[in-house]
Amino acid sequence: MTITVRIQREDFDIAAEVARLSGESRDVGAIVTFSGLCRDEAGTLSALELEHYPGMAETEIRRIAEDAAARWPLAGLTAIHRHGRILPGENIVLVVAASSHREAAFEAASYLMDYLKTRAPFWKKEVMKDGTSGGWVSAKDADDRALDKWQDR
Amino acid sequence: MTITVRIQREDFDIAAEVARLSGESRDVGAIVTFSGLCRDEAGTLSALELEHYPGMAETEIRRIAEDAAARWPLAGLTAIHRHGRILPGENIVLVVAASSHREAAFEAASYLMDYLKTRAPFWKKEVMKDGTSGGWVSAKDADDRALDKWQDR
Amino acid sequence: MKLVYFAWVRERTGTAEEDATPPEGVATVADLIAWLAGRGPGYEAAFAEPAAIRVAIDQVHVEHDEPIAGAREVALFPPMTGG
Amino acid sequence: MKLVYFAWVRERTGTAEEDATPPEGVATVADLIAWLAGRGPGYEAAFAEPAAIRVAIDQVHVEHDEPIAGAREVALFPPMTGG
Repeated sequence: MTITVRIQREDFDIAAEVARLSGESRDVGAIVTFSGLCRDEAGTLSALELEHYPGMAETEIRRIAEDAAARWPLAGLTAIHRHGRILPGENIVLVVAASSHREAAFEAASYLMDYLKTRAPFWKKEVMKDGTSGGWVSAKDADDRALDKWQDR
Repeated sequence: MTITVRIQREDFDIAAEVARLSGESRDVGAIVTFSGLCRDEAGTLSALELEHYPGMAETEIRRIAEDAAARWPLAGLTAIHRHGRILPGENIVLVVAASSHREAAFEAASYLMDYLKTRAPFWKKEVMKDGTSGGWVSAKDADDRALDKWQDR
Repeated sequence: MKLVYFAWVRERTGTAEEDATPPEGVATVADLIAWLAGRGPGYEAAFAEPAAIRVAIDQVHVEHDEPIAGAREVALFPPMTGG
Repeated sequence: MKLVYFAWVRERTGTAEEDATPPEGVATVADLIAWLAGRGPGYEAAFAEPAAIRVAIDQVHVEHDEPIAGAREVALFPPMTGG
């Protein structure tokens, strides 16, 4: 079971990350990926500026990944989160979960994303097309509620 | 909303399929992929022979994809299923779901896989390393039960 | 009507597809399976356990109580194992 | 101890990090936030709503009742919006 966490400015390569996990073990039958992309907010957004807490960002995501690995039988789990300036249509985050069974791969990827959204120290600021700052993105109650479904299981 | 279904012998390119859906709309914030791979069954499996019902295979998967598109707000949904001889470690099936929101993308991909497993007319036969036929893979009760979770929602 | 067989149903009947004209009284899928089981040893082996047989009429899944009248193509096969 | 600020907390305090020696009696995270709020207009704006502030001590999330004794680095920031 290999956990990989990377915090980087550069884009990532989904196919390469999937290939790396599928090569981990010949017992991998299911690989789920989640890619989070920057939306253009109905054409008004010019870019997102993603700030993070260096050191803690990686440590916290690794801790969440270890929790996921303890809950589901996984062959590998990868999380890559970008920081810096990100344009509409570009990637922000990638999670890849590999397992023998599809349910474990789906659930681990979903769990990692739900916790990453609310626990990983990243903050998004909007830069609008009209040159103004759209301000800091507010945390969503829906993201907090998304954690509830993992509590009783 | 674009539904793409392909039944083919050749392998598929996850990155290309993801890029195609992320280009569908600037409102795509979440893309989930599921890849199903051929496991080597503890080193005993030489290959799978995947038989399908031409015509119905595509029609039935498209019908399942349309059900998913009616249940969740999606920007695109792609399903590719291979047939013919498939070696351990190779891809069998790919599902890609794109949405504004991550929960819709996760659930639509999971739903499509659960129904595809039990409703799409494909059959797997095992070819063992010792040259014998391992016989036809049996349908799993767990796959039938996986459908139950979508019934009451 | 055209009958098509897949996986071990195809292997046991020894044919992938054939034309057939079931006699009068063969009204439903269940009737068809019972009639096919009587057509010889391979068919008997293929259809010995009717509950294990899945059926599609004109490429749409149906239950065993479905009438076969008007069917152009009836497919008979084991539970599916794709994905 | 070292204090680090992110996002609008950083913008309002006007600094990304600083060394600070809170006076005796500042025992918990809540005490620290109240003390910081009194250090000037930028700090007042940053810490006017203590409930909106998330805190990590030595890079581990903590609640506002957590003692700060022994902390090397205390980070103060808004609710996270990554992913």
